[in-house]
Amino acid sequence: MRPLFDPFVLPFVISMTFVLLYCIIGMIRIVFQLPKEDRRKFLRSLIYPKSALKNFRDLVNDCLLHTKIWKRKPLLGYMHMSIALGWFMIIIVGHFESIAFSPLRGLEVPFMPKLMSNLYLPIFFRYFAIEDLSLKAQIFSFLMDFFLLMIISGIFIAVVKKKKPRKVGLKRVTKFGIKEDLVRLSLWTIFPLRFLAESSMANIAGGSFFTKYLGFELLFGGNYNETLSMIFWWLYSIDLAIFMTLLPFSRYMHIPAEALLILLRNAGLKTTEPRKGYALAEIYSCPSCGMCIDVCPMSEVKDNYKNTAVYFIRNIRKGKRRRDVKAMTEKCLMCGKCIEVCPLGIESLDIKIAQRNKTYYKIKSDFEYLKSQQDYKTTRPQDKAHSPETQQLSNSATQQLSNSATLYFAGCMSHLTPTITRSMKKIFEIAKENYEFLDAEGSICCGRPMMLTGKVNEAKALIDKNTELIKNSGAKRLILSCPICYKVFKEEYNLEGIEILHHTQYINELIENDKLEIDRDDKRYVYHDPCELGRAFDIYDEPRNIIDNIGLLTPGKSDKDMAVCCGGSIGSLTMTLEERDEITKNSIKDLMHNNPDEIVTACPLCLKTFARLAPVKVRDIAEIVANTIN
Amino acid sequence: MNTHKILIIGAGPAGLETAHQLKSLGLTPIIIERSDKIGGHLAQWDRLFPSSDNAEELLERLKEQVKDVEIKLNSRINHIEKEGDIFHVTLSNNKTYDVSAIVVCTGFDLFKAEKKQEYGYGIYNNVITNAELEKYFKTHQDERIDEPKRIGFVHCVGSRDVKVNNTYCSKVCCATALKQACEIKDEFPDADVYCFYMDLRMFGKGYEDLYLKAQKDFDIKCVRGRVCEVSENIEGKLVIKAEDTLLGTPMKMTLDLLVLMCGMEKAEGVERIQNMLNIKSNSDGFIESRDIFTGLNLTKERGVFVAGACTSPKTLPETLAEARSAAIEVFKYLSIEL
Amino acid sequence: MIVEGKQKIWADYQKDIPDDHYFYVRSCIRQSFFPGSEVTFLDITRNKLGKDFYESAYHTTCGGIAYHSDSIPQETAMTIIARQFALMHESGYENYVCSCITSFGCYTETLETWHEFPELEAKIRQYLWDSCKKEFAKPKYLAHASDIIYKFRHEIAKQAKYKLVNVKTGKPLKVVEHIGCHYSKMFPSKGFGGAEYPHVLVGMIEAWGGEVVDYPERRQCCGFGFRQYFIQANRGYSLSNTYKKFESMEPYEPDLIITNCPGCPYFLDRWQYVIAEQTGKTYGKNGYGIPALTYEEVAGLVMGYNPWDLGLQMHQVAIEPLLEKMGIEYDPKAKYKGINNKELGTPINPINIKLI
Amino acid sequence: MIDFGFSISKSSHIKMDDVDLKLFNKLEALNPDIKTCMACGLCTATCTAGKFTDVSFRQIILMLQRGKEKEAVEKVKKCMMCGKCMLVCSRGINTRNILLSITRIYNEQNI
Repeated sequence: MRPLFDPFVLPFVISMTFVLLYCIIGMIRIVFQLPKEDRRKFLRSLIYPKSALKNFRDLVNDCLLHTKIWKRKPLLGYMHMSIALGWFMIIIVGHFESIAFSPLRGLEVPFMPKLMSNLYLPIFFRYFAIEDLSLKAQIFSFLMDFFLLMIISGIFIAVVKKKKPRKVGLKRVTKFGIKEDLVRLSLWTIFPLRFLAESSMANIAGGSFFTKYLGFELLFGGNYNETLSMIFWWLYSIDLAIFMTLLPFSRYMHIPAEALLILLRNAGLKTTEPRKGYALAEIYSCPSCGMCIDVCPMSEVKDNYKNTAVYFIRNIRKGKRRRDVKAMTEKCLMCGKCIEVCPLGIESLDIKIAQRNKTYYKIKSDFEYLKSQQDYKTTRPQDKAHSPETQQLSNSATQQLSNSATLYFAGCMSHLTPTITRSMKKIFEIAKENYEFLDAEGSICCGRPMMLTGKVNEAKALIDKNTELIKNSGAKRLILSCPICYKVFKEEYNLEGIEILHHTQYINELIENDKLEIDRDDKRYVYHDPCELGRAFDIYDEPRNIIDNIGLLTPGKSDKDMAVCCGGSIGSLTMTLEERDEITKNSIKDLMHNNPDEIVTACPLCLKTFARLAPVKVRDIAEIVANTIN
Repeated sequence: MNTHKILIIGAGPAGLETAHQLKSLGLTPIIIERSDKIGGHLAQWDRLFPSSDNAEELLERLKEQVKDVEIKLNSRINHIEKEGDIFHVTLSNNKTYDVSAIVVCTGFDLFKAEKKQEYGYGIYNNVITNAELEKYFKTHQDERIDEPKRIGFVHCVGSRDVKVNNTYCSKVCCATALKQACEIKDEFPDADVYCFYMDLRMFGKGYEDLYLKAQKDFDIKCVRGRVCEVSENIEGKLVIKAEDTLLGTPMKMTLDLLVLMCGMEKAEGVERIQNMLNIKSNSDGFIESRDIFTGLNLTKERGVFVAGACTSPKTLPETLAEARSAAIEVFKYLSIEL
Repeated sequence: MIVEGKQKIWADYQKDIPDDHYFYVRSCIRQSFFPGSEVTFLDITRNKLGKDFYESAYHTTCGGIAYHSDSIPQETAMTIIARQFALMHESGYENYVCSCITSFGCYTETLETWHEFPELEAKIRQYLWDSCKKEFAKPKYLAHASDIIYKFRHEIAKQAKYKLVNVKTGKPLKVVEHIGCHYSKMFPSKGFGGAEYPHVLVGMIEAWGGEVVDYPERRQCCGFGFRQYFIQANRGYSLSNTYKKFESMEPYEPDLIITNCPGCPYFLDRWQYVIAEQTGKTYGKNGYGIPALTYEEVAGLVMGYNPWDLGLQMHQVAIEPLLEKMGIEYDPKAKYKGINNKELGTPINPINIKLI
Repeated sequence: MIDFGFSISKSSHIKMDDVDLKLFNKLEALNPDIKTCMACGLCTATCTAGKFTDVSFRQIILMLQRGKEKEAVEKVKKCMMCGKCMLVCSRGINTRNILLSITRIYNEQNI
């Protein structure tokens, strides 16, 4: 039996101790930064069996198997899985192996507490072991070699990805600095070095097909050179030390952070502060994989790809100046596509909103003038003064309102697209709906645009006023034409007892209930999913079903959750018209992939944005329905 | 055909282009010009709107085209007598010509800025005209233009103003003002440049782009409202008053330089020629065309034609196009009617 | 400033003005505001220049104040004017000269209106006959009294004892000229120098040795404006106008303001007191104001009239600093003595503006 | 001081020489498109809040350039941020962000 210690393990042991301490402290810090209520929720979720089971499943799926990446890009999925699962298995199997074959483990090591030797023995087991030809040992050897090979194959793909991203289905990858390059190099070399170290003395320590037959026999020609072997063991340990030491400061921090994030997410937590608690777990979990770069509509404009989620998160992590981070926050269209593709499901929009909420506006909004508003019809006080009839008129309107069960709220933007409101009126009439057009003469803004600027409290005044007016009407259903309104009505309004529908849902319901007689046409339509209907609420099937009933639905290049933002989004505060135009053109190109006759959408803002630049007619879904019914 | 001589009065762009076209139609044009220079106002100008083309180059091109044409400088008409279809023209040097047709290309005069007394041209040192600014761009010599920090341009000086008896729009001043505003901003990038306009009449190809460029790239500030009066303060700076009509509030500011966008007026002395040729003026004082649709180059008098800004304010491209059409009209007249 | 430019305009706006034989009419308010001015005018023209200026005891107001305050219709104002013309005609005069700028404006306006609408003139002729049994003839020539002084400014300079020069420094006094709005703003061709750069007072200042101050708000009205002053609630407008002018002329440090209108010297003088008492600000040196004099008073001063005979004690702003600058001797004790040494009473000293 | 029953009223003239454009220049540097406004008034006409109040984007930016900051800010406060003005602007000005910038740059206490 060889002594169970050699100085070369020291670099690894020291760095491993450091990284473990760092992660534990970091985790405690994040948990303590959580709001009290959230923290309690989190701790409860850890012991509650149902959520604990979910935690386990998600940890395996997301941290080891990387099933999400598999689904999108199998090759990349394999790459991630092979490295993560392979490494994990090597550690686990290594532990079992070291337990099984070193009965005196930990006891014979001088100056080294037992815990420490537990740390390195599984890692450097082959150095301390002596070949054992028992079946049990052979199985272990085989498994260890198998997982080593698996990891090395994954690293091979990683190298290819780095050199030729398009081979693995990526147009653009994240750009890194020297430090990240060094960490990556150290990671890439860990397992080849382990392979060399283990192979170099496979005649003494034993091994399987990979290390012994391929490595020792072929690579080293069956000769054992003690000095050379020691050099490899040292390099292996130093390389591990470099990786472990730099890990907390590199993107590989996502490996430990992701586990924490999964637990926090499963506890039902959300971002409340842009740089603390949950957001911090998300920020550390970002592996800088760059999946979000290609899908981000902003990437269409040169240089704007630097505003994509990955760079945004990285800048927060680097502690970049608040002003720069804020600028990135304000540029984003908030289309949510980055979240759809994020393998870690990082809700970067929530971080951006939280960041926007931090903006200090010296001038506060003042909506006092809405307080006395009895309905949507009254105009300015000075106009009112001139016509006493207005008051009477509005009173009767309120009474009329309370009799109807359905309200139609077109929203601000829809007033710029009268085809939508006109079509909806026609549909209501043909469906014999007892409805009231609430904001026929102009709306009070729904509050979402205000919320997007970070003025949450001020948006509240608008939300409250609309809530009051809608509730006073006594209606049971509220039909909206604008997805921007829809999102805020669904998420922020408290309209208990009132069903909120977007007109796509409502029209679909009418069709399903045979309330509308549709004359089919032979046009080929492509449907553009508005961000705030599709990705936000998964309303994908209703509009498609409607179009199926009218004409031929052709897909765009990217559909549904991968739909490209029209570019008009009010989510972006600072984007210029020129930049928006590039995004719009790209989105149109995507929609025109199968040469449709018309583009159909379900958002007044998308409609107006596309109409400027589209080569074919752009219409709202309500309009094509209204034109085919009589 | 080439036995026919045609007298062209005025060696500005209209006269030169008419002569060139007549020559290429095989006729014999003779240009008479009262001054000692060819080119009219074009010769005084540095660059042309909307795209800042070089005025001198254009003039050289026009001159090149008429190098075979007889041009009499420093000549005035003393007497014209019509006998049948022939005009006997006596010049100031007593030389006589018998010509078959006359094309009047007498152009315009710039409005005399001192007539608009409240602007103080000729009284306050730093009030200059568009023509003077153009001269400065050519020569860079004008002691009044000395690192100005704040510059104003007044549009419609002598145009659309019943108080100076000119109720018409001079058409070119808006674009000229913005062109000059950009140029002077280019020269003095730290200066604030204000344009006081009533309406920005940017009607031609590229004019609106010029407007946008002036706003966006040159930071020219357009104020809707006419300057009503100018005075001088103790430092010798100009104090102007105007109303910001978009805000409905009067405003006052000091300027280091005020440029008056003088409009077009009928040229001095043209009335004498009109009397000799028996052709009338229109309500704006310019020469009256037979009609503005199909008889733009014709007058009520047989054999007398007009081209360019002598009939109304015109841009250079319009003037040149009209000169070409005048040549056709003359040719048609000589070959068909005579 | 390019003087040649102004000279060119002045040359464009000259008018031929008869040498002699005028029918003189007074101003309503000047006689009480600045009672020395009209007397001095008649004394200079009659006795110093030897001209014939006739005055009828029967002449009245021109009706201008009532007309501009919307109290009487235009026909009434015109009939009053027609009566004045009838008096002139009856006295055998053809040249009409008035002391007041408002009157000058009304006369000019009336004559121009009659020129454009002869039927109105006929109507007024009838009104005059119906009311007074008088017949009028339009004056051959209409002048404002300042035109006369302007015309004879060089003769006055020849007879002058003093100049508009600071005797201590030898430098010309800086003089602000203020023209009454109705002098030439309505009919530029009716005034010397036109509307923008009137020459009538500038000519006097230059002839008598002073230096003209051309300041940004030169064209601005003094603020009288009839309605603005007559109604107390509106006086703020009037005051603000004057204030604006003083703020604008302040940097030039003028020694004197010379005016040719009844209201202007009054408001430019009295409002200095109000401004001082409201804001504490004075515009002359050492807590004094800037004297605002009529052109007759200035003519009288340069010709050596006794300042108190000219009525300069009737001004709110102390005149003494100016007299000292010009080197004019005066008896301080006689300031508030009237004819035959009658005591006029001494005004109370204001708080913020010096009187003595 | 004596009360005469009337006093000097403030001139209605905007004195451009006294107008401090420091804040506006800051705003303009952040939003250069503000320069291209041609006062067509579409923003005012379409304004959602304009139905109830006197909000006018066109006037707001003009007022800021003429030193009428207080009046401008009063209008800004009533804006609902709906973005319709941005959608209609014929010069493509990012009106919404300009309004936001105003609320960041200008301060009710300092104007």
